[in-house]
Amino acid sequence: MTTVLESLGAGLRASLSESPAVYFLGEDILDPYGGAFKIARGLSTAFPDRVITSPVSEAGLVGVALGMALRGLRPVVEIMFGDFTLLAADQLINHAAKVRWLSGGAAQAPMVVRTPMGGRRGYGPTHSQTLEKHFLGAPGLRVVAASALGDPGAMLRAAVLEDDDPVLFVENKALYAVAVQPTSGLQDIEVSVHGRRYPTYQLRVAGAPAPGLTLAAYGLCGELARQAASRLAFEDEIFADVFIFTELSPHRPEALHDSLSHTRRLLTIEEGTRFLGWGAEVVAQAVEALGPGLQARRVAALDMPVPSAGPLEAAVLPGVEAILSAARALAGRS
Amino acid sequence: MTTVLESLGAGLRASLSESPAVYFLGEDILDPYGGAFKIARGLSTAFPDRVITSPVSEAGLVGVALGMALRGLRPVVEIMFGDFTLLAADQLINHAAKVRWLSGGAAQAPMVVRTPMGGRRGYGPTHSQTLEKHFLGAPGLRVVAASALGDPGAMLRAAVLEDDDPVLFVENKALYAVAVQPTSGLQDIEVSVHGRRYPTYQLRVAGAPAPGLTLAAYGLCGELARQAASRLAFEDEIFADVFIFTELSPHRPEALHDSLSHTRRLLTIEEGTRFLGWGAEVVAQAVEALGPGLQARRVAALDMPVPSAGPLEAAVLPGVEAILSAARALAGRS
Amino acid sequence: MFPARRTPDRGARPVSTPAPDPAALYRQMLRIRRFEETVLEAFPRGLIFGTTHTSIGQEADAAGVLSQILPGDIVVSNHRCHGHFLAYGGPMVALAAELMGRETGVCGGRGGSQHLQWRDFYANGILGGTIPLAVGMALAEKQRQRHAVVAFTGDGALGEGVVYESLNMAALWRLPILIVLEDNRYAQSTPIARHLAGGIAARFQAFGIPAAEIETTDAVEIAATTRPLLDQIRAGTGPQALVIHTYRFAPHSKGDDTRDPNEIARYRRNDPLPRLGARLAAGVAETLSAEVEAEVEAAFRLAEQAPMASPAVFPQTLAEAG
Amino acid sequence: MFPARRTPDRGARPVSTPAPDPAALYRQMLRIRRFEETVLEAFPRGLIFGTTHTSIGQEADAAGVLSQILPGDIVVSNHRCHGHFLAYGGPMVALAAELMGRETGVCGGRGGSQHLQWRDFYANGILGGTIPLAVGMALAEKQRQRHAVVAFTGDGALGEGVVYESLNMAALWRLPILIVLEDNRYAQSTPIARHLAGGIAARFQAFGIPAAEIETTDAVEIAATTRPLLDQIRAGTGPQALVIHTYRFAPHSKGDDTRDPNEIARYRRNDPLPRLGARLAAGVAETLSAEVEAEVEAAFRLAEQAPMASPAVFPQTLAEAG
Ligand SMILES: Cc1ncc(C[n+]2csc(CCOP(=O)(O)OP(=O)(O)O)c2C)c(N)n1
Ligand SMILES: Cc1ncc(C[n+]2csc(CCOP(=O)(O)OP(=O)(O)O)c2C)c(N)n1
Ligand SMILES: [Mg+2]
Ligand SMILES: [Mg+2]
Repeated sequence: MTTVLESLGAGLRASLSESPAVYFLGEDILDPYGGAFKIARGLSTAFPDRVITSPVSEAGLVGVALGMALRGLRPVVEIMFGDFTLLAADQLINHAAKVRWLSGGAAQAPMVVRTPMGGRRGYGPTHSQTLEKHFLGAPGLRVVAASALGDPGAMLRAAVLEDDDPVLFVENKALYAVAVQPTSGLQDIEVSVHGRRYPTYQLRVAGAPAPGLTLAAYGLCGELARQAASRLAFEDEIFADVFIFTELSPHRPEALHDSLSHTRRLLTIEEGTRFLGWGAEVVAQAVEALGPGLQARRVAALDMPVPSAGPLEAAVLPGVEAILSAARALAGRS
Repeated sequence: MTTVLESLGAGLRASLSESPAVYFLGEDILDPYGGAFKIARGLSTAFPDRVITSPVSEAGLVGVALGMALRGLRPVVEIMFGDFTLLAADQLINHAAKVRWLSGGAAQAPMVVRTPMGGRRGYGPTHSQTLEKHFLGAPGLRVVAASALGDPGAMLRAAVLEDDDPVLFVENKALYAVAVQPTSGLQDIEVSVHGRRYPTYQLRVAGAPAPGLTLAAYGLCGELARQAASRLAFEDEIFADVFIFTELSPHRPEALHDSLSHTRRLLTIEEGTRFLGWGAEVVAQAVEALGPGLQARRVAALDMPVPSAGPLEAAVLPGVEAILSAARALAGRS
Repeated sequence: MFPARRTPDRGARPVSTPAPDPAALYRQMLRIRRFEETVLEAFPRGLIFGTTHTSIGQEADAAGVLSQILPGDIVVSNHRCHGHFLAYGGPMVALAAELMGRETGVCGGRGGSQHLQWRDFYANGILGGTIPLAVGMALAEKQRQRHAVVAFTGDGALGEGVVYESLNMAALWRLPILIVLEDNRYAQSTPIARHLAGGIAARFQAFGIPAAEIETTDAVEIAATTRPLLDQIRAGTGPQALVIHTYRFAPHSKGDDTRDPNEIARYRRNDPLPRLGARLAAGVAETLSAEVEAEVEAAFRLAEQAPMASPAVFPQTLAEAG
Repeated sequence: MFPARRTPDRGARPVSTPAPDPAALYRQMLRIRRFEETVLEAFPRGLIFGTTHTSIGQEADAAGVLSQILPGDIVVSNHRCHGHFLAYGGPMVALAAELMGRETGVCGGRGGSQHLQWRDFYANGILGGTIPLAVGMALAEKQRQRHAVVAFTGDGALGEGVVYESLNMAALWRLPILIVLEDNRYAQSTPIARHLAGGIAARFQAFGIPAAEIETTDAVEIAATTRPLLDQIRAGTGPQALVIHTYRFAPHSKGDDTRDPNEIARYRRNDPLPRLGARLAAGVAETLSAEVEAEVEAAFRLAEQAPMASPAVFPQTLAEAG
């Protein structure tokens, strides 16, 4: 069994070993500590010159990575908690994202900013947020999210080695311990893979009737959506197409829209709060593309910060039950 | 004639003179300079102790305002260009927005961060953006936008004196020179006002048939939407309800949804880029509330930074023609 | 349960601070030490949510500095805030309850270990991000000529740019704030030589802020050093910095210690508790120890008996949400 | 059209810088002066989009410092970037075209006055935000032991926290970067006493960065001061700062000058052009002036003749957008 964490670590290691242009920078990433979430373990020992531990300076560090990228390197920055990406918002949006367009393609900024988002660990309001929504839709910045399906490490490697634009690479903390699952040979589930570098996974219960509902999710919520879809199939005989996205911005909706043209019922699921979360764009694009007849709901966190106490956190963040009841309502079963 | 700029200046002056708790802080706001856009003109002369010019430190200044607010003052901060709000994203979202909830209401942060967003002046990619979308949907932070309709100065005054939560108060630069227009006595237009502190204005061509289309916009795009609606009425006999919002987050959709329950056609218009712009949330909430049958489109800036050169900028930012053609398409007339 | 003079009294006017009292300082440090040791023990029992950062080894900073504040003074703290909170006068049982996610916690279980708001005490887990807030509070206080602000931060937080924005404004506007820089020689796992160039005191002085620098775990010395700084601040001469070179004995949070055990052992010789305890009159340390044991035991017992925080009612995020 | 030695040559190895040449420095300053005067004249004619910030009065900084760079060195600039761009070797006609929104502009009219990217020259309008980028470039160059980075910034930009984050990293990692702090005593309308506490050189020194400080408009002196700093940087001793106290004669952007006219007049006595011109051999200034007039006239004429930037084709924002 490989966990998402291990897979990401392996992807980072592969990037560093395949290209001398790759550098890894972040706070507390040197061995033996190996980073707050330990993805960096072993890297500074293997690549002592290209793994650079930094002061506690998120904005500066992202700017430094941009400078490196402009000089032909391919830096990867770890922001210890996703909550701190807000400190680097100016560097990402006002600087990194504009380089290619401004220079007419003469300059580019191949850099990856990796960061763990999400709660369910009791870390409280400034260490548990799902803030990528605040970065989606900034022209010139790509935002992607690791998924347990497929190969998250390979996706990280591709972001680092192949993507010539700045990428915010979001990892959900609670996903770290989840086992990576291949897209083939899954019991009772058929997976179609759309796209290559940042795939979208489409899941169906094998042999089930045509789906009446389409779920769209990413990150940890992709796992929750899968679990909900199984229960919907076996408990309610509601059959759903589940789409797990890895590319959040830009959004590649073709396969999703195909599914929706049949089901006409869309449920989006995300761990951040609902208002202008990822789901809003997914819903809006679906309505624009599909015209009248679409029904949609969004499952998301309650509209407040993420509390520390377990029972409070569980009430604020979306879980399988919330998905089930929204799905049942959307399918007309409640 | 009173311009939006003058009205806002008057509102700020009224706030300062009505309450000794109000302070105004920003870069270059002292007389005779009076701020980059001159809203502050005269204020430092009238209130020398409560108008404080600051170093070029947007993050620090917003944090300072938060500290003042926590001690019972009602600070107003001017961020010279809205593009620089990204520097204060951490202070706004990780600090100011969480105070009330965290303390269970024991503490609160009545502070207003005013800032001009928007282009059409040739200032180029870091001085022309419409970035409020990146702040919408942060729990505990209110985002509002000045409109030429009604009384923007009174709204600013209410935000400063009456709102006990942090407010990001967005002013569109190109709106500054527009004349403020009262909601009554407008030629050929009937206005309904929904809400009080941050009203939503609903406009109809007087005596027109029932509308077949609903437009939703804010800021300068509210003006463009009005112009487009007039032309649609007179040139195409397409009649529209125009909603001009001043509160962006949270969103108060009741009156809009009333209109949509009749027209079932929604066009949103904003100066920022489309992806997870304000319109995405407006569309998503409408679909959720109204169920199947809704058609929607979004008019927004092209997905790129805002260029400096006039012809480029005009092509990137949405104008009346873009609204007209989207409206016609939505009404089935193209 | 905790010294009455530390209970903030918003109405009171500044009066002069009592001279440092070794027994009171010892007691305060012991409260912090025993509270945090109990926190670390409670973790494996699954009683505590999230994570924690203890100040074991650094107790003299909180105890010494905050023995010098006056009623109504404001304290701003960071992720490593338990000691500051207790020395400020925050109720121990509410802090234990907060870590255990109880309804009776300082913030009803919402904040957890790093996010405390209670009376005039504020802590937040974003490094450096609290300093502008502290400066803003000082600006507010200056207008009314009232209270002083004491803001704690660490060597690692000196990496954050907003700290310098804040120092500049504090100095420009001559604000009543004392910044206490607890240099424990590490930012998480990173030794200072790898994260900080130049000097710590120079970072303040470059902004025209005088910086007193001491290397000690003696709470009496810290209190005595703090006193004239706060006196000057109250007299309106502007901000001051106090740089205390110290060391933490426990891991950064829990179990994540990669420092050389010999180094830790070396610094443990300067443990603030035995150092000060030895200077107290015979029997005093023992009496205080018994008192503190009882207090800590009761705090955790009462906290554990309190009901879990309930999601039935959440506080508002906006005063007028809809 | 511009000195060949300033044309970057990415492949070349560092060689030693030629000694400061007064005539070349005069010519460079005159190019900047006349270019920017022409920009200010062109505004009322509606030829120029957006706004502009001229460096009239400060030309010696750009000319003096950048006379010392070598092929392949990197220059990072701020909102007041025309002079830096021209002294770096940027084509004048492309700069004029950029301001006029022409297809042939440095960035095809997309950037305007404050946003230039050309070869190894980068300017951006977010104050301070360019400094980490410059440090990152220096980190990249250090890996390959190649070029030096010269980053210009102003007294006002010292308000931005990210500058200090960057200084810390530059010093910790001993990076090959020269930070040129042009202190023109104002940030927009705000005199330095109102926006900066403490000292400028101390801000660098606090991070262990040596800071040379000069108060001059003499381009030869600036070049001579820069030379050893860049030599050391190239030798791998780490970052250096050069603080130049100067003054701008023209408004912050255009028409927005609230400074005391007497103060401006006083500083005008140190106008870098006549100062250096008087030291040239007889007739040299006149010859150079004629050359520069012709160059500036041609630049604006050619720029104006170029087609307007066209929205028909925009460059990509992402290499693979869909
Ligand atoms: C903005 C931000 N970046 C990173 C962190 C993660 N973090 C928590 S504590 C810490 C080290 C802090 O070092 P220091 O300021 O010296 O305080 P100490 O932990 O030594 O008491 C880090 C990096 C954080 N909480 N906030
Ligand atoms: C982040 C940011 N804040 C504010 C501004 C607005 N602004 C442009 S120039 C300027 C003053 C800059 O002063 P200084 O750094 O001394 O440079 P100078 O203009 O004197 O050359 C200000 C405040 C900006 N461009 N970027
Ligand atoms: Mg430390
Ligand atoms: Mg200046």
